[in-house]
Amino acid sequence: MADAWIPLALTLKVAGWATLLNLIFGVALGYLLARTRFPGRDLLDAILTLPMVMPPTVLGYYLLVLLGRNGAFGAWLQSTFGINLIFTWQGAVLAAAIVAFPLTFKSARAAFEVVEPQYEQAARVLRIGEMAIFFRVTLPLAWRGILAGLLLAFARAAGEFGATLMVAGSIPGKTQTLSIAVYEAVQAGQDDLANFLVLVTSLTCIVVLLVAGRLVPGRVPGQS
Amino acid sequence: MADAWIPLALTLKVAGWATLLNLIFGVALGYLLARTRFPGRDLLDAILTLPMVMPPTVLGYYLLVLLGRNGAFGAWLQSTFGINLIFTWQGAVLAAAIVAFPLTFKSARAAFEVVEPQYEQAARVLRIGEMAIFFRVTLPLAWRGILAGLLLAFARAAGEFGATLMVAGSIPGKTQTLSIAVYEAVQAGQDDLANFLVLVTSLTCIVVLLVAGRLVPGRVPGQS
Amino acid sequence: AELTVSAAASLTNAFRELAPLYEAKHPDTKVQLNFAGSGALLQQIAKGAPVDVFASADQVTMNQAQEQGLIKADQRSDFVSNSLVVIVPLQGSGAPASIQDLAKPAYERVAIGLPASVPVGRYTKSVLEKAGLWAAIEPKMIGAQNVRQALDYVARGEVDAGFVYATDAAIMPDKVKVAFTAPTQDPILYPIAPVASAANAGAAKSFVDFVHTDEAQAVMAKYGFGKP
Amino acid sequence: MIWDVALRKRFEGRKHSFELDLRFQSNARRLVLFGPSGAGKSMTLKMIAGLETPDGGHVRMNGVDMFDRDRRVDLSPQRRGLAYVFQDYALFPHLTVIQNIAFGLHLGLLNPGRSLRHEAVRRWIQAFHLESVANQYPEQLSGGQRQRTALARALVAEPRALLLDEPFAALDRPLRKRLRDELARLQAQLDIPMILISHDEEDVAVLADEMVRIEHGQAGQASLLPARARGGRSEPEAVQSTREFDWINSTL
Amino acid sequence: MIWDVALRKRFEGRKHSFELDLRFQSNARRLVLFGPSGAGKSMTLKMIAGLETPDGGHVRMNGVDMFDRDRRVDLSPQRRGLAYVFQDYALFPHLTVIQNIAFGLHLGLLNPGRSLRHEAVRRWIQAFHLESVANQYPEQLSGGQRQRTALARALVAEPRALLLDEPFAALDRPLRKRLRDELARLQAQLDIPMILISHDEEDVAVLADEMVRIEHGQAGQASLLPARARGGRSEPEAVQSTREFDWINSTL
Ligand SMILES: Nc1ncnc2c1ncn2[C@@H]1O[C@H](COP(=O)(O)OP(=O)(O)OP(=O)(O)O)[C@@H](O)[C@H]1O
Ligand SMILES: Nc1ncnc2c1ncn2[C@@H]1O[C@H](COP(=O)(O)OP(=O)(O)OP(=O)(O)O)[C@@H](O)[C@H]1O
Ligand code: MOO
Ligand SMILES: [Mg+2]
Ligand SMILES: [Mg+2]
Repeated sequence: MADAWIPLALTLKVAGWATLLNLIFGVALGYLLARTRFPGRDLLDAILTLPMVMPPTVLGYYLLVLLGRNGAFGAWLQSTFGINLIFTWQGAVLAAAIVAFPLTFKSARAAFEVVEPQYEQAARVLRIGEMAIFFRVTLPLAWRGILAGLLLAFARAAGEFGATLMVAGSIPGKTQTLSIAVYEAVQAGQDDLANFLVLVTSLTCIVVLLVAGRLVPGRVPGQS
Repeated sequence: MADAWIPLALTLKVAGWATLLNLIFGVALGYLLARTRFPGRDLLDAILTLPMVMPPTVLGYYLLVLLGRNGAFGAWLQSTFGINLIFTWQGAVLAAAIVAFPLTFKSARAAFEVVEPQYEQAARVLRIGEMAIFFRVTLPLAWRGILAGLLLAFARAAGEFGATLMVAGSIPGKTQTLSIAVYEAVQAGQDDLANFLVLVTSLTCIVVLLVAGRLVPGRVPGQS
Repeated sequence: AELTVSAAASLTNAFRELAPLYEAKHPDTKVQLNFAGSGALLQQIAKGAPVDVFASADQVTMNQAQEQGLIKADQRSDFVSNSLVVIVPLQGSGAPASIQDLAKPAYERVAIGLPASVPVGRYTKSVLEKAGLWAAIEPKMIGAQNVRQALDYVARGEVDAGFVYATDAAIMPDKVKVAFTAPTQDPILYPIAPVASAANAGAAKSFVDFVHTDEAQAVMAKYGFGKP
Repeated sequence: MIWDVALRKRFEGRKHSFELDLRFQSNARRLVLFGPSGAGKSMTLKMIAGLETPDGGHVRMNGVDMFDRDRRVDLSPQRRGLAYVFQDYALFPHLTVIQNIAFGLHLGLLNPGRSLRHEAVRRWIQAFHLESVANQYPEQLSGGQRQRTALARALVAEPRALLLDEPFAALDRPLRKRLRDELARLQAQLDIPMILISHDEEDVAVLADEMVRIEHGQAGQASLLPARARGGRSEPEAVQSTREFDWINSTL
Repeated sequence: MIWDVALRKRFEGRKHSFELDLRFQSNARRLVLFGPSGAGKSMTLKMIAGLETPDGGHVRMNGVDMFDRDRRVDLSPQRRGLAYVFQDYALFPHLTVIQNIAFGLHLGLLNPGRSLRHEAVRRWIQAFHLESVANQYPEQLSGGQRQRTALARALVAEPRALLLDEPFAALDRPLRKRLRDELARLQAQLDIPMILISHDEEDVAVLADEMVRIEHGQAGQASLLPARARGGRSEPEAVQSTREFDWINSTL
């Protein structure tokens, strides 16, 4: 049962990278849609939410079509950089990141929308550039909502197995994450192993969620 | 291909009810955790997020263990109310609601946390009861964030198939949702049918998300 | 070198035991096992996953692979057989004596792998169709995503009967009992073949040969598989 | 005794802490809290209204216990029924001016509609010159319009007493005079006690019977102001009569 | 000409709309915008600072175009470099008093730390008596403390000009006098133009060279105030000399 360690480490690596990708793209797109108006904005929003609606296996299938050696993007990656994502942990990261993306994106957009524009104006007249305003005013004020989305994304990425299984396969030690291991244990009728792995998954995620929640200050000290 | 209609209707029914359950419980628990302090609050928060971390099939398996004819809760339901949830669309609702629950809960908590307590105080001195304050002040001010969470929950519920399939079985016309149908088509290598069903799913969800987004007023008229 | 073997989910337990045996014989080769439903495995290979050996649970999937030129057809072989059985919960009252009994009202729910995507469902459907019972049984069908889900349903007593492989029934002798074996039109034979694009063609061929050895067959037999 | 107040409360800041410990009694129907910035005036008013819980002490109004640490009495803000005008208005951002003002008149689970239904709301909107912005949201109001809306919202509910935290600060002079007179008249009509925080000597001159001086979290006893006719007095006279407050200039 | 301002802007409300259309020129280093609540004073100041975009017109300072609709000039607020004190403070809620004040001194992507590093910040904290709350967050401040922090934040960056929207409204009288004097002294030191919105006649008396009267979205030409000595004058005299503003009483 010490075997749990390797898939656990892999799961944390995959979910961590997926969350990082989410942080970058989810926050950027959430900000874009919260702060700019353009025709088709709502449509874009709905489209960016679609990965949530697809059964992960189906999503994984389309990713496979796209990223495979014979897929449009995969062929380009292969010929240009010699990179192949199928059956690699990087592929798992990509699958998990896409599945979890709407979580960060939607939370970030909602969080940015409730930031009072007046605070940004106050920074503007203090001669702070737009980029610095984003990092020093907007982002900190929206951070709580974004963090909630990121934690969900982490959890979702850690629990993902449908799309991951399709893209990365289930190779022990290489691409077999904890949730795929759980799935296989349940499938194999190994109830004890399944229960044990579920316990490991749950405890790990509880610890990660608790620690992440601690790292962030409350909205203001002195507030409950 | 007109076959898509029955699973589509079923999907909307299941996702709709699951979202409703989420609205009630997610908002209530989100409010509770945002506004009260008690030992173990953060732990409870992490535990309520766990359904997100579990592979849906595994979650479905545990639901089956709990709700089945021979399960602890299922046996009680059966003997007390004569209710059996396994292999019914109500069971599918429950599975989808649980899978999607963390989405609403987390968003609601984050949204409630950024509502200025001063607005509630202003209502209090106007002699408005706590319940009315919740519905007239707190909820409207938190609504944007909650709605973002609810839309995600709807999408997730509509796309869910691992846990749903486990709990509800895939009984055509009764519990076979669109995403199960898509899954089967993909698995069976029926690419054309799969693509068609994915299109139906996507369009439906885009329409639902767009309409829901419209129903809610922006934070204040005159704001972008 | 690494040898990646994509094997049908129902081979999980047996192949996990086989791999170390093969590695012991070929110390310079590391076997990487990749399990999923046969359909998913085929799609992965078709889209360029770096797989060396493909072991499917049914002929239909392997035929598709062969048509698409994904495997080395000349090295394809059937390496084990399985049988379709009807199982009922162990504590249940009585058991059906024949396939006709399943049409009786006593059997309200029958777990069957989804015929469109799960090989065991495909076999089940053809057996029932041949017996003229498909129309009667289909309304009672509880679809399962794979064979193990059907097994779970029966083991937990959620359904009155289910169609699974003999190898699956053997996993839970304390929860399910085999009522009878359902004779399939064609024998259930598991095919194996090296993948055409295998990076490690030599090892792929040697693994395929290995599963036919007595040593490997003994392991397979332990998990309920028969000789081809 | 209309007001019998004794309050203790400690705030722990990061490096400094603030301690409030004061008591005063007053029979004045029109009481003003007066003192330098950061002295604890707003805090005191909030504890009277039940919006902050004191660490100890009591709040009694007309002999009724609203808060008493020792007797474990702590009425909710709702049951105290004291209207409060916040220093920074606290208008509901999701409601129009009309809805904000009508807020306290609807007790159900739904907010008042956007149309003008209540006679009282109409009256206050007129009195405060808010007709032209009646359907706008707080964000679309000028500072003065916001404060007038907050004032109207507090008054429309006909509260048991009126607590006002610098209600005229953002108003221009003529409007301030007009609202002050309006308030004085209302005061006479409704016959309810009022506590007002103000830095403005003219407010004190026109609206106060007694004054409590708060400094560094402590209060002097309420001091009766020189007897005077309520209501209309000419301005220069008022300015004159507040010269007595020049003590403040020497305290800071 | 220091200020050459012409502005047009229309706001569409739900039922009513507000239209601003004014122009004024002034060579006064110390200019006050004066007028009734809701007249468009804050709006005007925001358009000068570049925080609202006018529908038409121009904003010129010392002959430099900051905005000109016809010539398609529209400098960003950053490039205008005009400090602004907001009517409702707009302090950053996630930063302490020290961090708020030091905000404009750090140009990088990170906020200033919680410790007192800058001499200028220390000076303003002392001048505004904010030592005891230097490490508190805006939510933990009294109304006056908030406004002093906002004032310090605007001043510390040594801006090209100073725009103040009712900077003293929430202050008590002695503090107001002290800050007003401080500001007048600073004004003389820094030698930068200042525009101030105020309802307070004493502000006008002490701080203004000229006054622009804004009403219903329109401005009269800047009117020179009677020549006077800058800075220290005794109070009663100041009150006296502002009697000229009694026109306001008759306009409302
Ligand atoms: N977004 C908006 N939509 C409609 N009307 C608006 C909007 N913003 C401001 N107004 C209106 O513009 C007018 C001018 O507002 P402004 O804030 O400039 O007034 P002000 O002169 O500063 O008043 P005060 O002294 O009360 O602060 C007000 O009548 C206000 O209702
Ligand atoms: N949560 C808190 N933590 C620490 N100190 C606080 C907190 N809330 C308020 N204070 C301090 O309590 C003191 C009293 O504040 P209060 O708002 O009552 O002042 P005030 O007399 O109303 O002043 P002003 O006239 O400026 O509005 C202030 O010094 C303030 O810094
Ligand atoms: O082993 Mo299978 O491919 O799930 O029938
Ligand atoms: Mg105060
Ligand atoms: Mg204004």
